[in-house]
Amino acid sequence: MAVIPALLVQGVQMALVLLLAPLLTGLTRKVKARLQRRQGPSVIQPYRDLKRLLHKDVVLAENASWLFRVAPYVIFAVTWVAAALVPTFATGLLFSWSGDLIAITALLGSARFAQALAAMDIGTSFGGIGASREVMIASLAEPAMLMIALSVALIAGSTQLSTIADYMAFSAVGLRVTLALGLVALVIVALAENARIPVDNPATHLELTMVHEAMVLEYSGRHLAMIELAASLKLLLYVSVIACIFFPFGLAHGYVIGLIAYLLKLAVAGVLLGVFEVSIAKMRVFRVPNFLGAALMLALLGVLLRFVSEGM
Amino acid sequence: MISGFAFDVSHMLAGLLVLVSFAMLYQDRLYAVINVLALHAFVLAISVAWQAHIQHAPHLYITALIALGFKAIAIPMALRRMVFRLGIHREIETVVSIGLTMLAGIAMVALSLMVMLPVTAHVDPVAREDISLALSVVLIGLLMMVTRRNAVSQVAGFLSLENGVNLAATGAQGMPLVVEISVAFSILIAFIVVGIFLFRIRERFDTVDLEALDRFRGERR
Amino acid sequence: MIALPLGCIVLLMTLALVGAVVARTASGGRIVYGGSLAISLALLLIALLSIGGGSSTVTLPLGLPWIGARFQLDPLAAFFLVVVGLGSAGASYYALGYGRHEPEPQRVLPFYPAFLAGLTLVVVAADAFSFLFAWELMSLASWALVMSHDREPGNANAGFVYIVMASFSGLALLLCFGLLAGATGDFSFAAMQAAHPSPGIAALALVLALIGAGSKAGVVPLHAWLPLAHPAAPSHVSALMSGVMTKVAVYGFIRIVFDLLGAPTWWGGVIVLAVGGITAVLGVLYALMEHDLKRLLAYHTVENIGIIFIGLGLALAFGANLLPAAAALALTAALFHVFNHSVFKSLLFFGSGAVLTATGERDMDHLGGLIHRMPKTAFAFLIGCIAISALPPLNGFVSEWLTFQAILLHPDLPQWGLKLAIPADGALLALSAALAAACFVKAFGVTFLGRARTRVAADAREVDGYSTNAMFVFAALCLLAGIFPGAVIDLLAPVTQALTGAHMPKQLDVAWLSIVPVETARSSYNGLLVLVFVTISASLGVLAIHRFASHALRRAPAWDCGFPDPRPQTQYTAGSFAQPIRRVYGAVVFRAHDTVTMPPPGATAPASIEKHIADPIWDALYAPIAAAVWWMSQALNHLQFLTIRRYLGFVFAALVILLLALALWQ
Amino acid sequence: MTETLVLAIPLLGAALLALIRDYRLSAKINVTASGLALIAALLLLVDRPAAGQFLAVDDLNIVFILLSTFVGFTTSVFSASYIGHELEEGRLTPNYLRFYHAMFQLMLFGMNLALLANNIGLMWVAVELATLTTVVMVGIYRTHEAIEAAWKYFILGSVGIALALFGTILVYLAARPVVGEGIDAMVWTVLLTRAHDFDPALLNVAFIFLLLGYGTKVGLAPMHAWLPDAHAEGPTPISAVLSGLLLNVALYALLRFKVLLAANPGAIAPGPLMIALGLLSLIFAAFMLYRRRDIKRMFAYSSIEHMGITVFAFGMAGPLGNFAGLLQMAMHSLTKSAIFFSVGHVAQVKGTQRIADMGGLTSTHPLLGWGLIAGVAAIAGLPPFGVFTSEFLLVSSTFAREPLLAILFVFGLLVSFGALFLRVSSVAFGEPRGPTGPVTASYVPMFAHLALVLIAGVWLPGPLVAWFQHVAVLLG
Repeated sequence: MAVIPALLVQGVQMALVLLLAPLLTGLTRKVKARLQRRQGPSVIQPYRDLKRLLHKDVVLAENASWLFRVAPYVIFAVTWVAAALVPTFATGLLFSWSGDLIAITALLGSARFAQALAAMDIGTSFGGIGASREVMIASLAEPAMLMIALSVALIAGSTQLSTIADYMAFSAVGLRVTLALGLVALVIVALAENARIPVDNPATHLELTMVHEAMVLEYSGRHLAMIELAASLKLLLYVSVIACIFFPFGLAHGYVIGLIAYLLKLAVAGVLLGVFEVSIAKMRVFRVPNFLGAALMLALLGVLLRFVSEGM
Repeated sequence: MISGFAFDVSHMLAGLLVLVSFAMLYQDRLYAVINVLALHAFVLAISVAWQAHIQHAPHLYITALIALGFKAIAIPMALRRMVFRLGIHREIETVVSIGLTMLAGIAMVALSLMVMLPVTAHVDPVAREDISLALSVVLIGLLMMVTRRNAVSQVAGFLSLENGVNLAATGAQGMPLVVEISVAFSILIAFIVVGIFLFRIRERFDTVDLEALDRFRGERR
Repeated sequence: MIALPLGCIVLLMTLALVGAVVARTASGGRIVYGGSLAISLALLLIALLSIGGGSSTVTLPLGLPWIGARFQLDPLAAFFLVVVGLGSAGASYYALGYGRHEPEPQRVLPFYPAFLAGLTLVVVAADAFSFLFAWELMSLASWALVMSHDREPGNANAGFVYIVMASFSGLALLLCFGLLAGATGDFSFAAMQAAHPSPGIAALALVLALIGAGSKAGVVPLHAWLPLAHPAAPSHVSALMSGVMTKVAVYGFIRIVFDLLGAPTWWGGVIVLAVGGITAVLGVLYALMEHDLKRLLAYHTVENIGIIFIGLGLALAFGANLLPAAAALALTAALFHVFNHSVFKSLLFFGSGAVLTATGERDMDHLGGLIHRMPKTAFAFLIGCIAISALPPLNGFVSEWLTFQAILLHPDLPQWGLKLAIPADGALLALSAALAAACFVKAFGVTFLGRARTRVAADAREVDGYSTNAMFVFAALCLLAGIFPGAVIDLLAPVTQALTGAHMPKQLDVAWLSIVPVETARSSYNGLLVLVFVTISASLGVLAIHRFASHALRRAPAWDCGFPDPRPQTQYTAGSFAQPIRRVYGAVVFRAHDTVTMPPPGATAPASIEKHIADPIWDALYAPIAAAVWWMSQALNHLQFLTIRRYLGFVFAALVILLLALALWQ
Repeated sequence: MTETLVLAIPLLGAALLALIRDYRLSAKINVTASGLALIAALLLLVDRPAAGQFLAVDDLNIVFILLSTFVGFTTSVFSASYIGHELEEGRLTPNYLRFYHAMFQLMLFGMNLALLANNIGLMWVAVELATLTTVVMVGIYRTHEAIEAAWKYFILGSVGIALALFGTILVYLAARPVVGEGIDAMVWTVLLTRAHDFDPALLNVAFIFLLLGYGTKVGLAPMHAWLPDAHAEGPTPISAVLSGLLLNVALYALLRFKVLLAANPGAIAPGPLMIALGLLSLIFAAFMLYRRRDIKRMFAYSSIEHMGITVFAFGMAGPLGNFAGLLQMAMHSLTKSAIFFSVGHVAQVKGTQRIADMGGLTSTHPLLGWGLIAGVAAIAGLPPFGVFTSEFLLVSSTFAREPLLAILFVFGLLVSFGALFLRVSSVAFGEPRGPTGPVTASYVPMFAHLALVLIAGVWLPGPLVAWFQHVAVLLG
C-alpha cells in the first residue's frame, strides 16, 4: 500500500505551501525596501503580523452578516487547496488529479467571489469600489489564465499540472513562441491577481486607488489574518504555477532536489518581483483593462500560433 | 350558316355601339351624357333584335325590348329627372382631359382586339366580332367610370359597360339564360338608380359627387 | 413506455380545464399546483426509468390524417423529459406557496398545466406536425402566462414581442421541416431521418433550425423577448420559461440537427460556434448592465444558452470529422449544462420570486440587506449564484469544464476554420464565465448584502415553507450534480451514443468518483474531493483559530476609512457596481457613457450623473424592422381612404394589365 | 329533392318573415328556418341526389353547403341575441328588423343557390342575388358611413359581377363548339367532362375576367376596397356572414372555373395568377391591419388576408396545396364568424367599435375577452386550432417547391400576426376602458365555432379528409 506515504507527501506539500507563503511575501517586501534604500522589515515580519492579528479582537461592523464571518475561512481554505494542487517539489502527488489547472483557476475564482461578496456585505462605498474593481480585473485576468491553460495544454496534451510539468521537464519542447507568449501573459495575470504593482498596490493607503485593500477594509483580527494568509498563499501559488510550467527543473529528481530547486525558484521569484515592483509605477485603474487585455490577447495569440510553431 | 350580309349588319351595329361609347366618353355635359346613353341602349336594342333575327332565337327579342324600354327610355328619363330634381351641376368634372381619355379609349379598343381576335379564331365570325367589340365597350365603360367624378356619369359608364356585356351575351349564339341574365342586370341597374334616390344621397351628402361621399369614412373621424 | 408520458399530458390538459373551473375558488391553487406536482414527478420518474432503454413509439389517429400523430420516447427525449419533469415539479411545488400571492389566479391556473403539457409534448413528438403543434402550444400557453399581470406597465409590450418572436420561431421551424419533408408531405421524423438531404438542403435546414429553435432558446440576436417576457411572468413561470422552455428549444435544435439532418458538416459547426460564443458573451454583458433582478436572470439565460450552443457546435465539428468520442464529450458537456442550467436558473428565479413576494420589488437598487431578513432565501440564492458562476465544487463548473476539455481536443480537427474558431470560442467562454461571476457578485451583493435601501427591503419577511423548500431542494441538486458529476455523465451515455455513435467512458467506475473525459493523464476532476479538501482545510483553519487565536468579538459601526455615511443610499448600487465593467466593455458594445454635471464652485446645486446605455441589437435589428413595418403600414394606409372611383381604377388597371400580359404572352 | 329543400326553406322563410311584424317571433323563425336548412343540408350527406341541369351536389360543393348552412344557422342564433340590443339602442326600428330577417333568409337562399347551381349562368345570377341582399343589409343602419359602405360595395360588386358575366359568356363560347348550343354548354357536369377539348386560348381570357370578377367578391387586393367598409358598417351578424359565407361562395365560383381550366391541358395554369393575387392580398392586408382603429374593419382586413392565403393555396395546387386551401377556407369561415360574434357583443358593451376605447376585456368580460383571444389565436394560425393545420401544410409544402414564394408568404403571415396580436392585446388586456356593463350575449355560437375549429386542429374526421382529398385531386 503506497497510499500512506503518498498521503504523507501530499500532507507535506500542504504544510509546505502554508509555511512558505508568508516568507515569500516577506522576502518581496524586504527586496523592495532595500531597493528603495530602506531598511525594511524582517523577512519573517509577515509571520509576526499574522500572530499579532490572531491575538487581536475582532471588531465587526454592526450589520455584518454570517457571510462576512464565514468568508475568510472559505477564502483561506479554497486558496490553500488550490495551492496544494500545484506541484511544488514533486509531481504526481496523490490528489493532484482531483483538479487540473482549470479547476485551480476556478478555485481561485471561488475565493475571489467570496471576497467580493464579503466586501459588499457591510454596505460601505469602499467595499463596493473594491469589489467592483476586483471583478472587473478578474473578468479579464481569468479568461487570460484559461487561455494560458489552453495553450499550455495544447502543447503538453493535458491540463493536469503534474502531467504538464513532466512533459515540460522531459520532452524536447524547445523554445516556442507559444510558450514565450504564455509566460508573459501568465506573469501579467499573476501580477493582477495578486494585487501587485502596476495593477494594484499591496501597500497603498490611498483609498481611491485601492482594489484588494478596499475589499478587506472592514476586516480585523483573526479574520484579517486568514485573508492575509490566503493572499500570501495565492502569490506562492502563482509563482509555483509559473515555476512548474516554465521552469520544471528538479521536479523529477527526487523530493530533496525538488525541494531545494523549489526554494531556489521561490527566492528568485521573490527577488524578481521586488525588483519589478520598484521599477514600475502603478497604473490608473482604467488602464488596467488594456494591460490585462494585452495578456488575454497574448494568450490567445499563443494558442493560435501554436499551429505555426508546430508546423516548423 | 350566317350569311355575309347578316354578318355585315351585326358587325356594323357592334361597331356603332363602340362609336357611341366613344361619343359618351367625349361628352362633358350631364344631359348630353344621358342622351348618348339612351342612344347607346338603343343601338344595343337594335343589335340584339338583329341577333334574334339571324339566330332565329325569339327569346332574344325580349332582351331587345328590355334594352329598348328600360335602358333606352326609362333609365335616361329617370336620370334626367334626377339631375333636374337634385340640382346636380351640369358640368362633368373629368379627371383627365377628354382628349387623353379618348386616346385611352382607343388603346382599350386596340387591347381588346389584340386579346380577342387571336383567341377567338375557332369561334364563328359573328361571335368573334361581337365579342371583341363588346370587350371594347366594356373597357371603355370602365374607363368612363374611372375618369369621371360625377355619380350620374359613373352610372352611365356602368350602363354602357353592362350594354357591352349584353352584346357579348347575345352575340354568343344559342346562349341560354340570356333573358334571365338581362333581367337580373336590369334589376341591378334599377337598384343603382333607385339607390341614389332612396339613400337620398343628395339630401345627406349635398351632391352625388362621390368625392364628397367618400369623405365620410369610418377611420378618419 | 411512451404511453405513460402521453397519459401525463392528457392529465395535464384535464388539469388545465379543471384549473379554469376552480380558478376562483380558495383551493384552486392547491388543486392545480398539487396535481401538476404529482404529474411532473410521475414524468420525472418515467423519464429516469426510460432513459437507458430503447425507444418506443406510438402513432395516434390525430393530427395530420395521413401520417397520424406520432410520439416517441428515445434516450434524447427521455433526458429532456427529465429536465422538464424536474423543472416543472420544482416550479409546481414552489408555486404551492408562491401562487398564494397571486392577485388574479384565474389568469394563471388554467394555463399553467397547459404550458407543462406543451413542454412535455414537444419532447415526445415524433412528427413535424405534432412537434410544431406542441411548440406553438407551449408558446401560446406561456404567452397567456406572461400576460397574466396585464395591468402592469410594459407587460403588454413584453407579451407582444414574445408572441411575435414565438411565431417567428415557429415559422422558421416550419420552413425547416418543409425542407426536410420535401414535397411528398411525409412529416414523420422517421421519414426525415431516412431521407438523406443534399448538402445544400442540409445547410439551409441547419440555419433555419438555428433561427427557429435558437430564437426560442434565446440565441443572440434573437433573444430580445427573454428579458421582456421572463420578468413579466409570475416567478414560477419565469423559472419554467427560463429553466425548462429554453431547454426544450435546445432539444428542438438537437433533434433536428443531430437526429434528422444526418451527417453534420464542419462549417455548420463553425456557425453554431460563432453564434454560441457571441451569445454567451453578449448575454452576460447585457446582464451586467441590468438592475432588474429578473431581467438580469433572463439575460443570464441567454448567456448559458450560448454556452450550450458552444458545446453543440463543438459536437457538430467533431462529428463532421468522424471523431465520435470527442463529439460525445462535447455533446455531453452541452447536455450536462442543459441540466445544470435548468436546475440553477429555476433556483434563482425562485429566489427572485421570493424577493418579489417579500418586498414587491424587482429593482435591485431598491433592495439590499435581505440576508438578514430572509436568511433561507439568501442562502439558497447564494448557492445558485455560485453554481451559475461556474465555481467549483458546484455543478455549473463541471459542465463548463467539460466544454473546455472538448475545446482542448480541437487540434485533432483538420479544418483551419475550426482550428481558429474553437480557441476563439474558448476565450469567449472563459470571458463569459468570468463576467458571470462578476454579475452574480453584483446580483447577490446588491440584493442581499449591505444595508436595506428602502422601507420595503427593511421590512421584508422570509417567505413560506414551500418556496424555501423548493429552493433548498434545487440547491442540493446543484451540489449533488457538482460532486457526483459521473452519475449525470453516465446517465447521458445512451443519449450521446444514439446521436454521435459514441459515449464518454463510464465514469462511476473511476476511482474516487473522479470524472475523466478522455484519460487520466490528460485531465480529471473530482468535485467531491475538492469539496472534502476545502471542508477539511476550512475546518483546520477554524480549529487552529479556536485553538490559538483570540475569541473576542466586538460589534461596532462600520469603519469605512473613518468617515462612514449612515445613509444606505451611499452604498454601491447595481449601476455603480457595474461601472468599471461598463466602462471597459460597455463603451464598445453598448455605447455606454456617463455624463457628469458638476455645479460651478460655490453653487449649492447638486451634481448629477447620468448613465446612457444603448441596446445595439435592438437598435440595429428590431427597431429598424419595427420602423419599416410601421412606415410601410403608414405608406399603404392611405389606400383605405380613396374614392370609389380610384378603387375602380385599381380594378380597371388590374384588368388591363392582365389582359395585356395575356395578349403579349399569347 | 333534398337539394330543393335546402333552397326552398330559406325562400319560404324569407316570404314568411316578410309578413311578420313581431321581431321576437321573426328572430325565432329565422333561427328555425336556418336550422331546418342545416338539417336539409345534412340530409344531403345521406341522400345525394343525381346532378340535374340546374342543380347538382358533389364532393366539392357539399363541403361548402354544409359550412354555409351551419354558419347561417349559428349566425341566426347570434343575430337573435344581437338585434334585441340594436332595437333598444334605437339603431333599428321594428320595420327594419322585419326587412332584415327577410333579407337574411333571402341571402342564405342566394348563397345556397350559388353553391348548388350546376349551371354557370344560374350560379352567376345567384351570386348577384346574394350580393344585392347583402348590399341592402350593409346599409341598413342608414348612417352616412353605412350608406357609403353599401354604395361602395354595390358599385364595386356590380362591376365585378359584370366582369364575371363576361367571363361566363366567354366560357360558353369556348364550350359551344364542343358541347353544342344550348343549356348543356353551361352545365358544370357537362363542361367538366368535355373541358379538355375546349379552346384553351378562350378559356384563358375567360379566366382573367372570372378571376377579377369573382375575385372582387372574394375580396382579393386590389379589388378588395368594398370589403373592410362593408364589414365595419353593417350589423355584425352580416359581417359574420360576409366573412364566413359570401367570400366562400365567390371563392367557390372561382374554384369551379379553376377546375375547368385544370381539366384543359392547353390552358394557362391558373396557379401563378392566383398565387400572385393571393400573395398581394396577404401582404397588403397584413400591413393594413396595423393602422386600424375600428375593430370590425380590422378583422375585415384579416378576412382579406385569409382569402389571400386560401387563394394562394389553391394557386399552389397539388394535393397538399388544395387540401390546405379547403381546410383554410373552412377554418377561416368558422373562426372569423366566431370572432365577429365576439366582437359584436364587445362593440355593444362598449358602445363603439373604436379599438382605442376598448381595453381590459379579459378582466371585465372574461368569456368575451378570452373568446376573442382564442379566436385571434386561431385565426393567426396558432394551435390547437385548425388554421394551424392548413398553414402548416401550406408553408411546408410550398417551401419544398417554391422557397421564395414560401418566404414571402411567411413574411406576410408574420406581419399580420404581429398586427393582430398588437391590437387584440390592447383590447383584451390592460386597464379596462370604456363601459363595463353586463352583456346579454349568446355565447353558444361563438364557442361552438371555436370548439369545431379546435377539434379540427387536433383531429380531422376521416370522411372529411376523404372529401377534401378527393376534391383536392379534382382541383388538380
